[in-house]
Amino acid sequence: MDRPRTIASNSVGLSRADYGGNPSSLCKGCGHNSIASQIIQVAFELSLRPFEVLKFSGIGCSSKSPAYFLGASHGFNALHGRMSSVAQGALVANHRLRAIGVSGDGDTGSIGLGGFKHLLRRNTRMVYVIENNGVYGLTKGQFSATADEGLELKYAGLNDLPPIDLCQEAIAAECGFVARSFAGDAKQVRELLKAAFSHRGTAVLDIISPCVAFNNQDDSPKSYAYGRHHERPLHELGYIPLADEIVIGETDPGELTLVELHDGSRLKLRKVEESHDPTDREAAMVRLMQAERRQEFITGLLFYDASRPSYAEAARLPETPLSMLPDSALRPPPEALERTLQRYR
Amino acid sequence: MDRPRTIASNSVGLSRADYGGNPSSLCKGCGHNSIASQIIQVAFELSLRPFEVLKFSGIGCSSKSPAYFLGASHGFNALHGRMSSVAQGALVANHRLRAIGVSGDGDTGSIGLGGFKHLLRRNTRMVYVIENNGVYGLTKGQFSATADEGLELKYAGLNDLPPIDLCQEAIAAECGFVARSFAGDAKQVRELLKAAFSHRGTAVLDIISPCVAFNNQDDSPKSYAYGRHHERPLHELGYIPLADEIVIGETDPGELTLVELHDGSRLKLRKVEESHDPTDREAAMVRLMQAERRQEFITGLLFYDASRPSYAEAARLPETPLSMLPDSALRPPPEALERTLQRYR
Amino acid sequence: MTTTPSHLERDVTNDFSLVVATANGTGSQTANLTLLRAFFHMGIPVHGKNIFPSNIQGLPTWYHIRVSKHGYVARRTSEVLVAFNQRTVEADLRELPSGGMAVVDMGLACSVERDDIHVYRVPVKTLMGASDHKGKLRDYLANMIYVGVLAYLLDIPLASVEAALGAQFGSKRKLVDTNLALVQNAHAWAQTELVKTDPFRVAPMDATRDLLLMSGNEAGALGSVFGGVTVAPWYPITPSTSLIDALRDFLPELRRSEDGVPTYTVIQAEDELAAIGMVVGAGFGGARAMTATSGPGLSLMAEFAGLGYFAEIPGVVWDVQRVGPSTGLPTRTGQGDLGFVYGLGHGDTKHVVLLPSSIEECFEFGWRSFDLADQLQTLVFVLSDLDLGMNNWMGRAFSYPDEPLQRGKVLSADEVLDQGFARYLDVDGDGITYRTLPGTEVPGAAYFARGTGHDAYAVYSERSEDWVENTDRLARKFETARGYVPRAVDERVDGASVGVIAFGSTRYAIEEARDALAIEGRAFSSLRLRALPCGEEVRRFIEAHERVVVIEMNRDGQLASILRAEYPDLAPRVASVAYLDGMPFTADFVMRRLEPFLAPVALEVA
Amino acid sequence: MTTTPSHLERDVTNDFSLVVATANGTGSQTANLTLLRAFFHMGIPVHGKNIFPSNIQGLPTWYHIRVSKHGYVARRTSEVLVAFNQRTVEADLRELPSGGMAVVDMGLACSVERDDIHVYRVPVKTLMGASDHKGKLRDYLANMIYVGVLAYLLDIPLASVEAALGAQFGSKRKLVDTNLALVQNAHAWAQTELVKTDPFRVAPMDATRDLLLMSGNEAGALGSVFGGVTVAPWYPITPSTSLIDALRDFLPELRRSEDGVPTYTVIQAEDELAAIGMVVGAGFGGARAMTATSGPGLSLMAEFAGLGYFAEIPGVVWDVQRVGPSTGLPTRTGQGDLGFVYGLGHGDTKHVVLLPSSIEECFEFGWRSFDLADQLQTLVFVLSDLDLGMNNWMGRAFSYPDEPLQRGKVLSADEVLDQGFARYLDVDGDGITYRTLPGTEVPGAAYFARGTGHDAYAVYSERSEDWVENTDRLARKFETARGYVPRAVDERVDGASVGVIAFGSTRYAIEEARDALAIEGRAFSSLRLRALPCGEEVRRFIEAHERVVVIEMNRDGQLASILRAEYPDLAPRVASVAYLDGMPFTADFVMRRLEPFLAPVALEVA
Ligand SMILES: Cc1ncc(C[n+]2csc(CCOP(=O)(O)OP(=O)(O)O)c2C)c(N)n1
Ligand SMILES: Cc1ncc(C[n+]2csc(CCOP(=O)(O)OP(=O)(O)O)c2C)c(N)n1
Ligand code: SF4
Ligand code: SF4
Ligand SMILES: [Mg+2]
Ligand SMILES: [Mg+2]
Repeated sequence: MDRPRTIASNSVGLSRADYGGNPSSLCKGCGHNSIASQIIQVAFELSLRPFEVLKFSGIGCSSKSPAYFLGASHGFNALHGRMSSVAQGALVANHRLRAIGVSGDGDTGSIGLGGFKHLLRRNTRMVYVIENNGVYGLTKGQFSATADEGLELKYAGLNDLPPIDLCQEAIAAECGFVARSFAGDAKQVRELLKAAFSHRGTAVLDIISPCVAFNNQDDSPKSYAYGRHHERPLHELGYIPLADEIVIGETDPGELTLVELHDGSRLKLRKVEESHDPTDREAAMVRLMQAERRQEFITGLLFYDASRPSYAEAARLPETPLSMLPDSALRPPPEALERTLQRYR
Repeated sequence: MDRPRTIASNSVGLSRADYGGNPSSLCKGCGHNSIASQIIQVAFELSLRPFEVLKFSGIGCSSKSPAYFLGASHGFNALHGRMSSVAQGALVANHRLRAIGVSGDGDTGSIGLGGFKHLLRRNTRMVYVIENNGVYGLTKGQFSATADEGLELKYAGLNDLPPIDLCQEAIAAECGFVARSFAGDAKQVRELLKAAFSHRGTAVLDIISPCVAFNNQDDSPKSYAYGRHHERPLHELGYIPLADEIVIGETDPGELTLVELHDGSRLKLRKVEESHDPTDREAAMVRLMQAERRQEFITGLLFYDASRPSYAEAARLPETPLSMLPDSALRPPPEALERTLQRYR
Repeated sequence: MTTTPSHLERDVTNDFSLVVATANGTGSQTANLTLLRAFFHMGIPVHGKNIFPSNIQGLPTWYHIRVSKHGYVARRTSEVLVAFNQRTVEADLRELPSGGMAVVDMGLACSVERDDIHVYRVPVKTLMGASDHKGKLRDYLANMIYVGVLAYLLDIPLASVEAALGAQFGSKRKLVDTNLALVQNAHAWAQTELVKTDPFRVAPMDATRDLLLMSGNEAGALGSVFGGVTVAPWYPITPSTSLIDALRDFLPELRRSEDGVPTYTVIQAEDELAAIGMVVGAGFGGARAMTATSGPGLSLMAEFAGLGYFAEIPGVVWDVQRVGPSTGLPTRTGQGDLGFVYGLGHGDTKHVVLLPSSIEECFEFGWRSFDLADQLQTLVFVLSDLDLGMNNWMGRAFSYPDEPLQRGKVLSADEVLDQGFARYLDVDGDGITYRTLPGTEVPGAAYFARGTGHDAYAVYSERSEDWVENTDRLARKFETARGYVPRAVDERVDGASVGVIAFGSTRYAIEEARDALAIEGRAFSSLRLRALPCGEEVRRFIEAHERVVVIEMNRDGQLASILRAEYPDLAPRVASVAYLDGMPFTADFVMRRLEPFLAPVALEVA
Repeated sequence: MTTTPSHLERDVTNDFSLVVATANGTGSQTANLTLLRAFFHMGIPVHGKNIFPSNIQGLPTWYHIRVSKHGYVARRTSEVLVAFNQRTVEADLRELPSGGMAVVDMGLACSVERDDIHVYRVPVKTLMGASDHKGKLRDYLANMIYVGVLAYLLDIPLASVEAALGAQFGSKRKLVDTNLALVQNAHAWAQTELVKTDPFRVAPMDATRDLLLMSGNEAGALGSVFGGVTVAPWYPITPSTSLIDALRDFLPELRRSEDGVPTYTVIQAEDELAAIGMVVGAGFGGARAMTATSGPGLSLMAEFAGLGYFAEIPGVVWDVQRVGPSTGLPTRTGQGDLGFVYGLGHGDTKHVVLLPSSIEECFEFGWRSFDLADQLQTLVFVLSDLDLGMNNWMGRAFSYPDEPLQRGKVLSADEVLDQGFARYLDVDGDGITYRTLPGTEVPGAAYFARGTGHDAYAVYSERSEDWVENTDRLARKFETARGYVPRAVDERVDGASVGVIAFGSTRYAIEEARDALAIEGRAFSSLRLRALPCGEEVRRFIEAHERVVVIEMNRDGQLASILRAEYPDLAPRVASVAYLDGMPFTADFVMRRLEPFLAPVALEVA
């Protein structure tokens, strides 16, 4: 992680360093490290208060990385494939906290697929990052469920199974914020992360994050080289915080779309080559299926829809988080017991 | 199960009764019973030899039903949500057998979702029937993951979660045979079952199968009444066995499509209202998403593509099933051991 | 078992067992509960057991009601039969003990002829013909016919039947009336048409005034509500479902803030892996979280159970046991999960397990489990069973918790500032360390929970020393737990050389057997375990007896194994009586199996 | 441990331990294996242990090589150090016992100064400067420098190094040459620049001629190949992954039909639930199926384990143990799953567990497990551990299976016609019933496998009698299993009053300790368990000793608990020595822990 040597502080008086974590034990050059450093940067830029943030992960190289950012936030490094349920539990205990989970493609797409889909159905509010490298890094390079069909790797051999596209999966599961990005595109990762923190429910970021140890050969669609040459952003993104004014730049304003996010902040989408309307669910799905068929590496905000309430909203969780309720709210008085027992006499 | 009193026998010399099973212990009128009886009829009509068929299920009312058909076939009533893996195991042991699995919407869509998706990726050859009633019948009526949003049931209360559409899930997982039907539409169920047995890989049939005990009120989209009034078949189906000649009926031939199935048999699709091309994957997905949005109950063959090899083909399983290999094929000779050990001396 | 056990020969007023045989899904449950409550209303000790199939509609089901002036509630042979199911009528009649009585639906084909029993044939169809109900409702109401006939034959006041119906339908007066009309009608018919020849009858007593009639699952749910449960993720599975159903009934009523906002959330998870995962997440997050499951779900929770133990996360898991291994008999009772749950999870995992035996304990352990989980920072398993959980039992009115909520060692923001914070540092020497909740608004309060090796500061560590220090501390904490969990109930008999150890719902059969044997001069001491790990009192009990017999409802004698491993020096005294056929023990069974261990009745005295 | 244990004082030729400290992912494994094989090639007994982190690149890793003319292979303190890791160089040097020697990369910053050890500083950078390799390859090759320097210092013939490189790279001669050139270069440099002052050296012997050098996971995989495995579904997890890797290496070579078609399939499942599910499905289907996993995966397999037991499905599960509970220490060794796996699954589930201790047994149990699974129609668990599985061990050349494949009681179509078929009927009285395979071409051969209660014909049943009959039969089958599984190895010492019971990879430390203690006159008997359930020989062994000490690598003494529960009458004699810190036992540790149990050395004789 190459931290810019800045001592500037943000609106809650913290410096970028205050969002750092333990030194990374991941491989040098691992995509996950670069994502971790964007998370640090975004938390800093958004002026998150560390104690307001919860971190989650499953098991894998990717899942180790929450130890390497936001060291002043509570976190839970759970079980392989089970980040979803642990996060849901912690976030109903305290739904007022902001949350970011980091999982891997194996963690989410293989062992954790069912849990992932059901998390999205419930729409628990959190940022769900998949550091997608097509392999199981930590167990030394086996193919994961997102590995590209026909890919041949030194250790894993030839992959003859079709990949699972986690963005398609997210859309099918009615997720309202679905984005794909590339660890090599730091700016896009940052803007998407910021927008994701503004989302009402679960925001899924499927970030291609090359594994330099096991899946970085130039012909692999999950490599840096491939990503750099083939990334095709659907639009140029700019996150505009609630307070800021919108500045329309030099380009033809007709080419600019503003997506209003749930908390009132906005995401500026500047058309790059094609027009993609991220609010059209069916179009988003078709675009992803096409990309899969044509082997295109499209990135950006694929789908956005904040109409579904979050779990906390639907369950009408109280203002005060469940974990902070006073004892008096937790235990009804003796009369209530007496009254209830009457029915059983 | 109202068995027609026929003593006719099929081309392998068996009568319909030879495909029966134990008496059903399901509720009278349960959709699952009617599907079981179509399975019996289809097995009879296709002249399957019972010992060539394997049955599977998970746990649930639906999963009990394999006991009620094909009593002369081996079967495995596995664990809740785990039909997929047990079937895959048994079918690599003997990939020459025909296989039919019966699962429920809870079994497949809740606890078994991950396994279901990964079964489809591997494309193990089998007919996968989901008896979809939107509830957990056997545990007395809780909502399953396919329960319709906004539905209110006596026991389960109000469902505020969006349903999982198992056909969309199947298409996203690259399944090559995806159909939806209705237990009340016996003929369609039969034709689809026959076509499914002709498929190369996993064939998914998501059959709406009303639970008369817990989810059959008229306003429920999974009720008989609703199905009868709202079913919207995408086409009229006719299965044509390999040997038979194709007879083009009275309707305008331009309105008829023939889908050649993997084993050479064909499925005749006669247009009903709209034109749906079941070989277009993206169109199928969009049509399903539209139906979901518009609350349409479309049935028929949604998607068909037999280009992907089955697991057995991809894994190049030998002619002789693994379970039938002679000992000599299983244990290499002493020289082979000697040779291998040399490397470790 | 077709003969009445000799030790139970007695006056048959308020002292018999009755069984109603119907088909599942026909709504006979309402009629059965009406009978049960009518007896209870009459002040007679009573208990009902539903023996039902794993099926929604059509398969045979039997409802047993024990009426006992002595207050015994264990299962025993029924002398009174209501035969309303075509599929079982012949077998049911054949099994009736000599001298018994049967109320049989006249519409059933039946070739069994016995002259040693009293048979009353009831023209259900004709009697229903009078009413104008149709279809399912008609089938359902037909069950009221046997209520009416029995009311006449057994001498149940119609006022008690009415009270019982009232208790069931609450404010729905119309339902009460509809049902009551049928009962009265049948009663009237019986009065005119039947000549009572059998000796079975009931008479009012005053033995239920301060008692409740409730199922263990309801009691457990109610206890959880008073324990402050806020998060309840679950996945349906018999026989634990009704615990969550009860929770969902109680919570809206008892646990809303003044402005009507719920102070809880119940989540139907997609499976048990997710249910326990949410419990662990919520426990980490500071909520009081619980789930309920049964064997298959418990198996699926193994990995998370290990995480809960190791990362030290509070949470409560009810395992309402049914018969295993595997899917087994989902609607039959057993105690087969004890050995498995005690060490659930790979590696050296160990859990605190509570063992309720009554609705009072279901209620008490319902709330106390949360306190224990918070105090010990670990998962607490509550092991109930189908018999206790799903059937209706009498119990004393529950005592309101006698101490405030125990939240354990949670540091506030100020305390973190004052004292500093090391998540896994054993400051107090009891193995229990301090924790902070997410959201604690001071720097230094955060930590990273994990299932991997860590040091006292929750930082990842592969050092052997850190591992040993941490797991030794966990072992120390488990020793601390021995002093926290409910003590075993020690009922010594002076001079008894034999002690019986048991837990859970078998207590009723054992107590009944104990009384009977004591009369015969073959008394034994008994110890009812209420939790694992066991406290010192268990060792002392074993030490005080030459022979200790562990009775349990499983095949392999799981508690016996645990005790032998725990007290190797005393293991030779520990004998095992273990049996599992899915049915609750009878006193008779217990007596037969204990006899070989007890001194013969001292004949030389006679 | 910074001093050489006294009992091991000796001539240091061919009798020392060396440790290579590097960073993970730098490719030092090749250099380490080259050293290991070079010693082996010289005919010197040797063993290598890799102590590595749960990380792919960068964290410290240590490779220990024990060189022992006596053939001891247990872990012990290393006197010879190769310090090539900046992060650990100072600690490594500090821990070196007095008199030890160290080869240190001169490029590392290091402030430790000790005059009681022999230090050789090597200019790795300069020596590599001569070569024209770049980047990662360069780092990787730099490890050959210490091979060359050690070759000189310890007196390893370069021919042996060359042979070792040849064994590693096989036909890739170019790689051998590249590496060898660097070794020779470093050797030449050392010869000119270093003055040997330390006493450590090796000299050719003839003690490895008939031996193999292989890891337990490779041996297990090879055994499975000869056991006829046809279906291998798995999910990656350390330390079991390399077993499947080896399987995937061996199978294509050894198990193709004449026309090149594979007679097997290896499936990477989506998780462990699916992996074991496929094993169960394939076992039902008649294939020989296996999977391999470790603790967390084992936990996830609990529900299917119960199904396998109850539906009586053959299959093999390797659990290569690492340190738990929970994710624990994924790259450290332990024996913490024994108690859990023995009863894996809710209800009264019981499993056959094989306990290999050597590569010979990994191979043998590799094939035999399939025979046992088929004969007993049940899942068979093989419990290995990281130390045994992932490290290279010496062993005698494996014996070809001494009996043909045992397929157990499978009825052919003709037999079904002749004899009829009832899936769960105990025809032979041994609890083992007959089965048929799907595809058997006769009516009457089919049955419906299930995890629910059933009668002898596999038909669903909720009858108590059927349940008891079936589960009693399963218990009987488990008794039959006692006679089928590998016997414990009983090594009695005449007159010894103490017996030690152990299993698995701890045997090497125990054997070494036994020899040392025997010399001191404190002999003990030992029993090495090779399977559960135990046979009668275990009872006899315990009976024959006043005190029995169960030594195992876990915290809670799991085997001790099992034996106490199994033999309550003997339980008071069973003491437990249990310890788990992730590192394999040393002989020294074993001696210290056994001492209190052994008679003091008879001083009066002196
Ligand atoms: C239940 C369980 N099974 C298997 C493992 C072993 N395991 C650890 S990480 C991992 C895969 C991680 O892959 P991914 O999520 O893609 O993360 P990456 O390392 O590639 O970032 C596996 C299989 C485990 N820890 N737990
Ligand atoms: C691991 C596990 N969890 C829960 C159950 C309880 N259970 C049995 S069937 C069932 C739901 C069945 O629903 P579905 O698959 O939709 O089948 P249906 O009864 O509706 O046909 C559940 C939750 C179980 N048997 N095993
Ligand atoms: S192995 Fe791959 S995923 Fe893991 S840290 Fe290294 S580069 Fe990253
Ligand atoms: S409960 Fe529902 S799903 Fe089950 S048998 Fe009855 S109608 Fe069918
Ligand atoms: Mg990955
Ligand atoms: Mg259903």
